[in-house]
Amino acid sequence: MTNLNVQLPGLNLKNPIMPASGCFGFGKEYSQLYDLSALGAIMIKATTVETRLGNPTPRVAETASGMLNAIGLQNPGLQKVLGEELPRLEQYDVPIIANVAGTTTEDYVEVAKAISESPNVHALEINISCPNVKQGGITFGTDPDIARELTRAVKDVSSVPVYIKLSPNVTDIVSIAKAVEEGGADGITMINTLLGMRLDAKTGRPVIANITGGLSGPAVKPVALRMVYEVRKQTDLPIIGMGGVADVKDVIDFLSAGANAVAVGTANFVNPFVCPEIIGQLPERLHELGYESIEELVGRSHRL
Amino acid sequence: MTNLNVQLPGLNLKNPIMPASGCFGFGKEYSQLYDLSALGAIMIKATTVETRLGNPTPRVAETASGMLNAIGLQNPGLQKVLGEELPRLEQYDVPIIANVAGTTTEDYVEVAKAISESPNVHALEINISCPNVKQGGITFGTDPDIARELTRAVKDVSSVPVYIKLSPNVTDIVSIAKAVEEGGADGITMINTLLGMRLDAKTGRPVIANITGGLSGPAVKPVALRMVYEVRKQTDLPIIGMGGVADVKDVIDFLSAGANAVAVGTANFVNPFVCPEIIGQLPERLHELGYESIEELVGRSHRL
Amino acid sequence: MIKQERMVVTNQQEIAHHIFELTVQGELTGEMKAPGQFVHVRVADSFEPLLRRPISVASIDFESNQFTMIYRAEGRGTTLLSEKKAGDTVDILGPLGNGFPVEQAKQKAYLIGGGIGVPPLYELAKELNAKGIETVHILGFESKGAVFYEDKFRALGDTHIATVDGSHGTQGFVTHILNELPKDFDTYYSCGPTPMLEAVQWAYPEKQGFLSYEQRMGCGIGACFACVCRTTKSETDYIKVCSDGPVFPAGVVIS
Amino acid sequence: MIKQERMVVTNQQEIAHHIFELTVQGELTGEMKAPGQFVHVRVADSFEPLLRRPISVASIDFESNQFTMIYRAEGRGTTLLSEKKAGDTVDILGPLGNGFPVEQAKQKAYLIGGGIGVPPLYELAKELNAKGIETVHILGFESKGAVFYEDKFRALGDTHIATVDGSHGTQGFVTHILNELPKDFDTYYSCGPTPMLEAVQWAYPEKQGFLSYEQRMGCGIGACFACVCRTTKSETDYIKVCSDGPVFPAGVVIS
Ligand SMILES: Cc1cc2nc3c(=O)[nH]c(=O)nc-3n(C[C@H](O)[C@H](O)[C@H](O)COP(=O)(O)OP(=O)(O)OC[C@H]3O[C@@H](n4cnc5c(N)ncnc54)[C@H](O)[C@@H]3O)c2cc1C
Ligand SMILES: Cc1cc2nc3c(=O)[nH]c(=O)nc-3n(C[C@H](O)[C@H](O)[C@H](O)COP(=O)(O)OP(=O)(O)OC[C@H]3O[C@@H](n4cnc5c(N)ncnc54)[C@H](O)[C@@H]3O)c2cc1C
Ligand SMILES: Cc1cc2nc3c(=O)[nH]c(=O)nc-3n(C[C@H](O)[C@H](O)[C@H](O)COP(=O)(O)O)c2cc1C
Ligand SMILES: Cc1cc2nc3c(=O)[nH]c(=O)nc-3n(C[C@H](O)[C@H](O)[C@H](O)COP(=O)(O)O)c2cc1C
Ligand code: FES
Ligand code: FES
Repeated sequence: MTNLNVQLPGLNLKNPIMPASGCFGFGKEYSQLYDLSALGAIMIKATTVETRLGNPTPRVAETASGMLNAIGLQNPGLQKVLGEELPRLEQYDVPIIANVAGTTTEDYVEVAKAISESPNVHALEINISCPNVKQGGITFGTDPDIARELTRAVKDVSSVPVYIKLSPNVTDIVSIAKAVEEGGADGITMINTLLGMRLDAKTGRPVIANITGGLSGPAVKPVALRMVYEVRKQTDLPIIGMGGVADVKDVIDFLSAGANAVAVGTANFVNPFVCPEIIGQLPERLHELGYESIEELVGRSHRL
Repeated sequence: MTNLNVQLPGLNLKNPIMPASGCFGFGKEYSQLYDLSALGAIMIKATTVETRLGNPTPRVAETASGMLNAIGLQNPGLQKVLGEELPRLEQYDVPIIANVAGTTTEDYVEVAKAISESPNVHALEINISCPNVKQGGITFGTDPDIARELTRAVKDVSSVPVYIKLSPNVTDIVSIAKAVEEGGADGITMINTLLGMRLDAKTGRPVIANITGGLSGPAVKPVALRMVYEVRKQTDLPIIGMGGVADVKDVIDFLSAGANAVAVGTANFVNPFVCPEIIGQLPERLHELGYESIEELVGRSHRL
Repeated sequence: MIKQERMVVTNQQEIAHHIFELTVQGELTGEMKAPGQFVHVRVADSFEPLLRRPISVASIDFESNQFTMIYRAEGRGTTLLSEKKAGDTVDILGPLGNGFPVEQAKQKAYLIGGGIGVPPLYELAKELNAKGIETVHILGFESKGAVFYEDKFRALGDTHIATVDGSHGTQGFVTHILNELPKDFDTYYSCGPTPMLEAVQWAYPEKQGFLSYEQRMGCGIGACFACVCRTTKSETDYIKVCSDGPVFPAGVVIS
Repeated sequence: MIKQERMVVTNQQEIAHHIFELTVQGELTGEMKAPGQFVHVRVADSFEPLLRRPISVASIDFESNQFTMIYRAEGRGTTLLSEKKAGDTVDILGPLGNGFPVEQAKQKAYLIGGGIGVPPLYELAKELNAKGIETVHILGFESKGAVFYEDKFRALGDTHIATVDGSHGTQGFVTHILNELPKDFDTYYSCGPTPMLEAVQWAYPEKQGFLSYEQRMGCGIGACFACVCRTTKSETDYIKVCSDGPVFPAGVVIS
């Protein structure tokens, strides 16, 4: 019997597959399509203290094997997430990873403290890597010292384990990973989007109203995989890997490179059933490769 | 009459299109396919002091809308390039941009000095961004201070204008651009490849013998375009833009974002005639867009 | 219920310049609730192009489990879609969104469409007529070559055509025709480019109207927040075109 | 001369398990110089998959301007290629590289192939026979289901088949057969997986031999340095499989 179970700080996952933050809302829409209890976990949309309307539209643009987005952390705000979205998710047997965003350290602390007390929130994912907001977001994720301090501050108040979401838009992602480890992070999630741009062919105007956007989808997978591999070489922190995952083979790649679990973002838009489909295919795929559990497979690329 | 002419330091280009370094060898192979005099310029393969055999194979791997390479600067060495490759290119009416690489500042200086004296070398492209060599290469390109000093050293000895080739694997490409400007660079070429990785689906082993490789091709275009746009906002240095260019629309995009000329790399492997084809299509395309010269179009995205 | 189905192409033809009529068959058809709903079409099995394309349902045949889309092959995705032939399959997600409220019309309705906003009005016209509502169709196109379904609309009611270059019907925009027409209708329905929707709202401030909006989409089902618009309700209120719309009552959406 | 041509598919069929025979027509055919040359095939008009696929020429018909490739549909690119039908076109770059030197054989040649290394040996066998050289064919496959062209090779000369699982011919590798055969030939030609090429060189150190190598390729024409191998000549010497090869005399390439 193939064992898909994965144990991570705060998270007892039936399987290693979860939708990535921002690509699954608060689960409501996808719950019309399939039973969310099938998922390993759910990473909900970034939550900020106040309601945010996000950026002007257009907010998405297609690129070769990828897409750009500049949603700008639109979300109903902490109170609505606590009062409506999280309670609605309680009906499913699935741990929630709450994605926390903000402009100042105080914002992060406020959201982290409150949201970590929700019964079904089993871990936090601290979004220090959103490229689409003018303040906060990515600046926290590109300087090791700031990242370390923010991690400390959030750890101090959180009642559940804290995962830090790393930005790929850095010279040395390992130094950021090390810094958040020093700050007390329980795990890392990576990668957020690569900063990119598309122009309208006729006018030369940026297609995305925010001018630049975050690149995601299959195009970024080689970069994401390389970063997971590098970070795994230098730390034992659990890693939830993501970036361009679209099928079961991609999942195997991330696990091989050292991720302990895998999130699926953009691919949900292409195939809304992609997560349960991958979960269904994992046992056979593991078996074909000669493994009996996810944990056996994790990091195999480092053991060759 | 549409004017494709572009004037850049050291370079009087018939048109803004040139093959990117490493994707065109020293021109010999492509000269069997078409007359190299049609090109705006040619960026030849990186040259180092000594003969280099480069990395073990496999050296390339395909990714979604892109490819990884880890050639590792294989080249016949300075003496052969001076004695054989450059003289052979003299028969064509096309300026050569010599790509210079090395492990130490002294290496760069030695190659730059000697190669800049070749009659058909009209500019140097200093490769401080090769991700595929263990020493030198990218380290020069990720630290502004080191980049500034290397630029100075090369400028001191070069008898032709010096363009610095920037790495995209940095937190803040503008700071590197500014640094090389301070160092006296005459121009910038960007971007080199993004560091990435592919794993074999069966074994989990990295497909590229060097483990990681440089990502190029259409997949990286959004990142390249964003970086050109950002750098153009902050400097007046001429920019030769590249990264995923595969057709005339891509060329228009890079010019719009602020590049003064455009290099085509990976697309040569897909369509060896891509450069002359684009050059042939440029006049009509400019006309459709309502421009009469390349120079009019350059940077239009910043003027909207 | 929203389904994802590999539907079978039963017919595809170019019915005007770069305008294709594509009919597909499958169970998803049975889920359709109202004219004006749309589907999200995966144009290739590859991840390039990556995103689905939103296309409106232009007519439904519940009996044969088929529905028809009409679209302009312009960019990369729609061009690929136009290469599908009868017998091929297409991955379709739908039906999505809320359509035009047919029950809101009382006696006479104006259906005002522009370009590729015209298609959903055809199923709407059919359904309104089936309920005994008189429909008048005011349709705008670029030029004569881009006009489609004129006869089909005529068969259902009074039909006026405008072309930008005057090569067919009235020269100019649909608003030029609206100015000439009586205001003896109770409800209007409109679909087309946003400036046209604006103009139509301006033309009939006192009438009940329903407008179908467009936005760039990611998921198409309400999860990604790509397709939002603010509303006139409050500073912080917004709608998602994909799941709250694409059809909204006049006066709601700030475009 | 190397040409890039949109060639017309005249025939495609699956001739063994996942093994396809693809025949195309066009002027590029006329440029072919020797068996063992290859072409670089663009499997889709999209940039996904991006790179061309190197495929050997398996037989040439100069009269009708057609040539045939035989390939295993395994990865993404070759699977897409296998979906092409007669009448479709394929973008082909070639002919590339240098083939087998037919003129080097004197009286009798051994042609030793493994798996998808077998195809180029067929054109080679034809040309050798046309010059009056006796050819013996030793061909290895995974299993019976993967065997192709056995009869065609038999028609040209003595033919021995090995399968790894023993489901057809001798069980094991081609080397098992080589051990049983007399060494009464002057020249051998071989194409297949690198370990097989190594084994063949070991088996006949005293014979003149020519081996066709494989490497991952970028450009396919010698410009990108993706496909290099070191040689026995010196520490700093190397060859490019695409433009210096893919065929090299035995003893030259360090694999
Ligand atoms: C609810 C809705 C219903 C629609 N119904 C129809 C219809 O019935 N017939 C029809 O021809 N068109 C319709 N459209 C517009 C259609 O979706 C676009 O023309 C199409 O997506 C363009 O794709 P492409 O491959 O041609 O262009 P590309 O330039 O390759 O598209 C690139 C990206 O931009 C998006 N995009 C480009 N233009 C639009 C647009 N106008 N609206 C939304 N996204 C866009 C694409 O979906 C894709 O993600 C509808 C749009 C919406 C939102
Ligand atoms: C000179 C030469 C001649 C060849 N002749 C034949 C032939 O006649 N019949 C045949 O079936 N195969 C032949 N091959 C092997 C063939 O090129 C690969 O099987 C094919 O490229 C795999 O592509 P894919 O889309 O199936 O695999 P994918 O896994 O999608 O390929 C990914 C990338 O790896 C490359 N690649 C994968 N396997 C190989 C390989 N073995 N050699 C080189 N590149 C590879 C692909 O070209 C592509 O760039 C030849 C290879 C070379 C170098
Ligand atoms: C539309 C969209 C919205 C996103 N919103 C968030 C977000 O709110 N918080 C966050 O941490 N990441 C967000 N992301 C990033 C994804 O969670 C993920 O890190 C990234 O897209 C890479 O994975 P993918 O290639 O599978 O999409 C968003 C991505 C997309 C495409
Ligand atoms: C096979 C290969 C070899 C390359 N070699 C070099 C090199 O020697 N020097 C260099 O500066 N850049 C080199 N590059 C980078 C390209 O010049 C270019 O910057 C990059 O590939 C992005 O452009 P593209 O997407 O059009 O290929 C190489 C790229 C490829 C694909
Ligand atoms: S397209 Fe995703 S919310 Fe509307
Ligand atoms: S494949 Fe480019 S040199 Fe051989």
